[in-house]
Amino acid sequence: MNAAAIQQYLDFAYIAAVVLFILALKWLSSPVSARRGVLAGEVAAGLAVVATLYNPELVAYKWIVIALIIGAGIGIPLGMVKITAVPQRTALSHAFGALSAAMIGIAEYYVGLSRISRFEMGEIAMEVIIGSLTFTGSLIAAGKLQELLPQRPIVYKGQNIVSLSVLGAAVLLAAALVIHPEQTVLFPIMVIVALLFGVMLVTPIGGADMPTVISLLNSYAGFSAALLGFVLNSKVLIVAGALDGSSGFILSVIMCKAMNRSFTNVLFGAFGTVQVAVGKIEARPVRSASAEEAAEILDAARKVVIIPGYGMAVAQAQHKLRELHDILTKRGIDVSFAIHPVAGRMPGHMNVLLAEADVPYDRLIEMDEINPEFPRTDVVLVVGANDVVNPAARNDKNSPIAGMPILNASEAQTVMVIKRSMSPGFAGIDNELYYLDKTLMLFGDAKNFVTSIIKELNAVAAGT
Amino acid sequence: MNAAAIQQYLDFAYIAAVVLFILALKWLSSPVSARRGVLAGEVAAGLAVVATLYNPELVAYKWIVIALIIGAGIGIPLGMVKITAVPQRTALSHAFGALSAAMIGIAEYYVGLSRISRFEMGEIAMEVIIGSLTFTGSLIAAGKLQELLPQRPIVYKGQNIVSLSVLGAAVLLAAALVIHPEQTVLFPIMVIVALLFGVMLVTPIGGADMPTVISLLNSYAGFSAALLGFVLNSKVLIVAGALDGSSGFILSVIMCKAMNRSFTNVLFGAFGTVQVAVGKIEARPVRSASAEEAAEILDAARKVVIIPGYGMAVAQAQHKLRELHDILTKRGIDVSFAIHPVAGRMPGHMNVLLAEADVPYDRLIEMDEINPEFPRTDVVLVVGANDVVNPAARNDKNSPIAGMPILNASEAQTVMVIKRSMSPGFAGIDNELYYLDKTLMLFGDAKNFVTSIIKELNAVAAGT
Amino acid sequence: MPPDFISNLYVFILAGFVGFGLIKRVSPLLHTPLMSLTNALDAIVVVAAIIITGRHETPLTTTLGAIAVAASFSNMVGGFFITDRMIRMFKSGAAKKS
Amino acid sequence: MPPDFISNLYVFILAGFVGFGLIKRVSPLLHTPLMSLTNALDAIVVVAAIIITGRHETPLTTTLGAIAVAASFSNMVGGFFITDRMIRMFKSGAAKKS
Ligand SMILES: NC(=O)c1ccc[n+]([C@@H]2O[C@H](COP(=O)([O-])OP(=O)(O)OC[C@H]3O[C@@H](n4cnc5c(N)ncnc54)[C@H](OP(=O)(O)O)[C@@H]3O)[C@@H](O)[C@H]2O)c1
Ligand SMILES: NC(=O)c1ccc[n+]([C@@H]2O[C@H](COP(=O)([O-])OP(=O)(O)OC[C@H]3O[C@@H](n4cnc5c(N)ncnc54)[C@H](OP(=O)(O)O)[C@@H]3O)[C@@H](O)[C@H]2O)c1
Repeated sequence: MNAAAIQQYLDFAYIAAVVLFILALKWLSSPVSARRGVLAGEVAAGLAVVATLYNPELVAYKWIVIALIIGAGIGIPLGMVKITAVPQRTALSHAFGALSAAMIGIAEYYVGLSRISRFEMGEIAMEVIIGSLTFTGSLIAAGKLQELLPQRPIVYKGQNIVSLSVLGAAVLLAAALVIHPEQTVLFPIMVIVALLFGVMLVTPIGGADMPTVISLLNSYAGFSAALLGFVLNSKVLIVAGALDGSSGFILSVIMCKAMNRSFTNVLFGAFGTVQVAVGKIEARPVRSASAEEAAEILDAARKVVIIPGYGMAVAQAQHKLRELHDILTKRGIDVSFAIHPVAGRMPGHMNVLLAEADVPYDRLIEMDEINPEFPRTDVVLVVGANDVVNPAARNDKNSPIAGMPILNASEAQTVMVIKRSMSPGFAGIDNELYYLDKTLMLFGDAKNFVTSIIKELNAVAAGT
Repeated sequence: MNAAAIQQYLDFAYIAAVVLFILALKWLSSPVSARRGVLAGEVAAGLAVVATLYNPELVAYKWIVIALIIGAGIGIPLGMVKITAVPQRTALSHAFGALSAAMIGIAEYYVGLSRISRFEMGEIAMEVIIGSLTFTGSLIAAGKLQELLPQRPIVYKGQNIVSLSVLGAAVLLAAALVIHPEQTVLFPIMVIVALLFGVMLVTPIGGADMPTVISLLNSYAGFSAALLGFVLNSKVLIVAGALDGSSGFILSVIMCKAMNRSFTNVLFGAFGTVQVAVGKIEARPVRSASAEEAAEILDAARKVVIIPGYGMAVAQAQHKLRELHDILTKRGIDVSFAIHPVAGRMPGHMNVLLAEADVPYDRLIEMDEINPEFPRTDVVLVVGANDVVNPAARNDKNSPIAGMPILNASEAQTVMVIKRSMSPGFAGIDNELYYLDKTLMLFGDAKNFVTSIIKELNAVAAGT
Repeated sequence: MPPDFISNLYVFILAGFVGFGLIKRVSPLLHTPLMSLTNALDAIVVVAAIIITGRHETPLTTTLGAIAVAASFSNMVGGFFITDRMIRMFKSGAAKKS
Repeated sequence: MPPDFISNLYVFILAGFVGFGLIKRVSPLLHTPLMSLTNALDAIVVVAAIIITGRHETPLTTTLGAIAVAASFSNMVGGFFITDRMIRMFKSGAAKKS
């Protein structure tokens, strides 16, 4: 078979892969078909990789095979991390993706040096800059999430100006290269400056803001792959990159909306935002209760809504909550979970954790669907959630979270809140909900407290 | 400016047009943004046409200008037809679109004759065949709908075999041309055979089945434009054709589902289907009522649902129905219209007619939404609808419409049906609904009868 | 296979997915205007017809091209016209009152 | 402008529309798996990395290519693996009982 004929087969294999990619995303839209979606993606990726190995341009396979083995060796353990480590794994994989895209762009520069046009030089420079900054930025993000690096925002005076100058330098170097592509000495400098900018971009951001940053880096990683597709004239890369890029972009937008930040604020400003200083919270009286009282109240209810938040993830309380759900359900009580779109620290965070604990997904109700139910709810049990139930978002126009859509927990008959102290959540502000007459504070670690409630409930059952 | 530079501008203009096309369809999804969608489409089309006039390949403008003027001269009156003539206008425009695609394909054959490859010949032949048969097929459809041609299916023995042979001949001629593109004599023969096939395809089909056929021809017209895009290597044609083609395709599928015909039945079999012979309908007693009685019943109701059907379109009763809606609404009665997806003879037929009569679109309720409301409805007023309320679809497994989703009119307290006689509707079968105890038949032309009801209602008002 | 066939195929497939995704979401309320709008969009073949006509290569191709220009331009003009007319008829209850 | 730039731009724009259309409709339930799946799909850059590595033009490009192969292949393997693991955790109440 001649090279042209093989190329045709390869082209069709890539087209099939593209179709399967699209179907994969389509099927991911619902949990019923999601596994089929993953399968379609796997088939597509396998097809594309195997087809590529037949590419007649390949002359030596040794390094390919070695690299594939190393890649599998890194990838498999990264696929087996605990579900709680998913955020940092995601950040790390963006780093790898961007690294790969940057390396290929760099190689393409040196390969094509003699015949590179200005336009192509521009594409390569853009691609390599985005890839490089996404690489280091994602590494920093992963480090913060894994708590290898300090979570708190690291800031100094004039930071924004310094960072922007560094970005400006990278762009100027790129421009110089477009005019003189043969100035090879500029290229590695540009790469280093871009890598540096990635570090400076993410370092000032607090650990809690990482999810927004991760989604944006996701979108950058995707778009750099698409740009690489332009450089290499590979349509399969363009499509995969565009899909990945738009996915990251949409997730960022969804998070912004659910946090009531403006879109431009995230694209241009979010990086600069420094955690709002925690305002002094005056000590006001709250009603607190014991696990025994909480168990009695739950036992007497007909309709219970559990609102999980970041604290559930910290305490790893999801398994105990599922137990609680099962016990109450068995007693004929209607129990559901209310999921706020940005509860936790990652889009979909609560859903995966609760699914991991075997809570059926039809008990996980989205905000818009559950909000009308609260007036008919006897007991709301807030487990380590704070901002997502803060009525200040509705009532206080000056609050930092004003306008953020929230779960209307305060409309229920009784509200019980499990948290360790009166300290605030991510947004750093006080929560009026805790001071309502209908609210009972259940102070303690989420997992321990839920365990105690379960014990009391079982005791009640044994008693009767 | 040199030709290459101009070509770049043209390319960008076409890309902009493609983006606007997509936005046009996106905005058409809801009545609120639909006008913006039309505007986007207009800008896109204008941009593409004006850009094309700058194409450096053009050497003579005279015929272009003359043809554009003629086109506008035909198009403007065709844009001003009455809303009731929309089905035949649509069929006619498919004919024009297909004609245009076929003409261009034919011209391309003669222009490229000396350097045509087999692959390209195959593309051209396919394109010209589809374009030609769509042209004549759509003309026949338009003629039937405009009642210039007999509406009834024209059939003879062995028809399917003859038709398929004609199609086979066209395909064989195409194959011969692919092998010997220089055999120019075969080309016009192929075109004529394809034109003939279009006629044979649509002639056997009854007028009432035309909407399904129109949607399919819509999809053919779109795909032939996309094929033309492959021939001419024009991506803007490919995109527009693919959008149009998938639109026609989806509308056919929606109609099939709503008529409970299988998809393959439409793609391959629908053309052969002959109207089911009207079974002998035994005369059974029904309760009928006068306009006065109907007015009294409506006046006493709290919730009224009007179900319009093909008969409303025939009688042009939509304006009177809007009047009835207004009068009843003013008396505090809750009035809505239940729209079955295939009520009438065209997808969306009832909606345009009622919108034309100024009924606010939020009173037009889709089948799935209104069906749960019927048990709470006091009076259902069926106006010239028949199959779409026939309970046989649910109860009688042997009925030709078995399994077709219907509006559950029979669940209401009282059912009133305006039609001229006991004769059946499109499917040619009897309707159990008419014989129920709760049903009152209001015999007469829809428009006249509604007018009488309105008169009586006003009399009642004047009387009190 | 012509050199651009593969890239055209990508465009066709992707445009098909876009079309399916969008049109499935068009409200049934607007199915009639949808038909006339896609028709008007499809009339973009007029650009190909203009080029054939204006290249003026043989009397035959110019004639075929001119017919194609007239046919598709009539679709474009008429299609947008009637779509706009129909769309303007759709008013919500709120809009009607104000 | 490279000859294929325009057709690549078409592909990019259309794929972007497809992506937006599809991802907007992914249930929020599955936003975490969505991230890891798109990540795995994006790892398709491995095909470009394989070609760079296998062309074996200079030691530098082979090294860069091999790093890229390892990095993106680890994403591909790990991404599909963890997505599948997460997806399998989602069970409906009905499925759980049976
Ligand atoms: N999901 C995302 O994608 C995303 C991305 C970026 C930002 N965010 C932001 O994150 C916040 C999420 O809201 P949220 O309500 O889930 O969380 P939150 O507002 O951060 O509150 C979490 C609460 O959990 C409590 N907690 C911590 N550890 C606990 C433990 N071991 N046991 C019991 N309670 C514990 C804390 O109170 P104590 O210290 O008193 O225990 C804290 O008040 C929002 O402001 C959102 O905008 C989310
Ligand atoms: N919408 C589409 O896209 C489409 C496409 C293809 C096929 N179809 C088919 O068309 C049918 C549509 O159902 P449908 O219920 O709307 O209509 P239908 O079943 O055809 O019934 C129409 C009824 O209207 C009555 N009628 C006719 N002229 C009238 C007048 N001037 N005044 C009062 N009544 C009049 C007729 O009875 P009298 O003669 O006794 O008056 C007839 O029973 C379905 O079977 C559907 O599958 C629809």
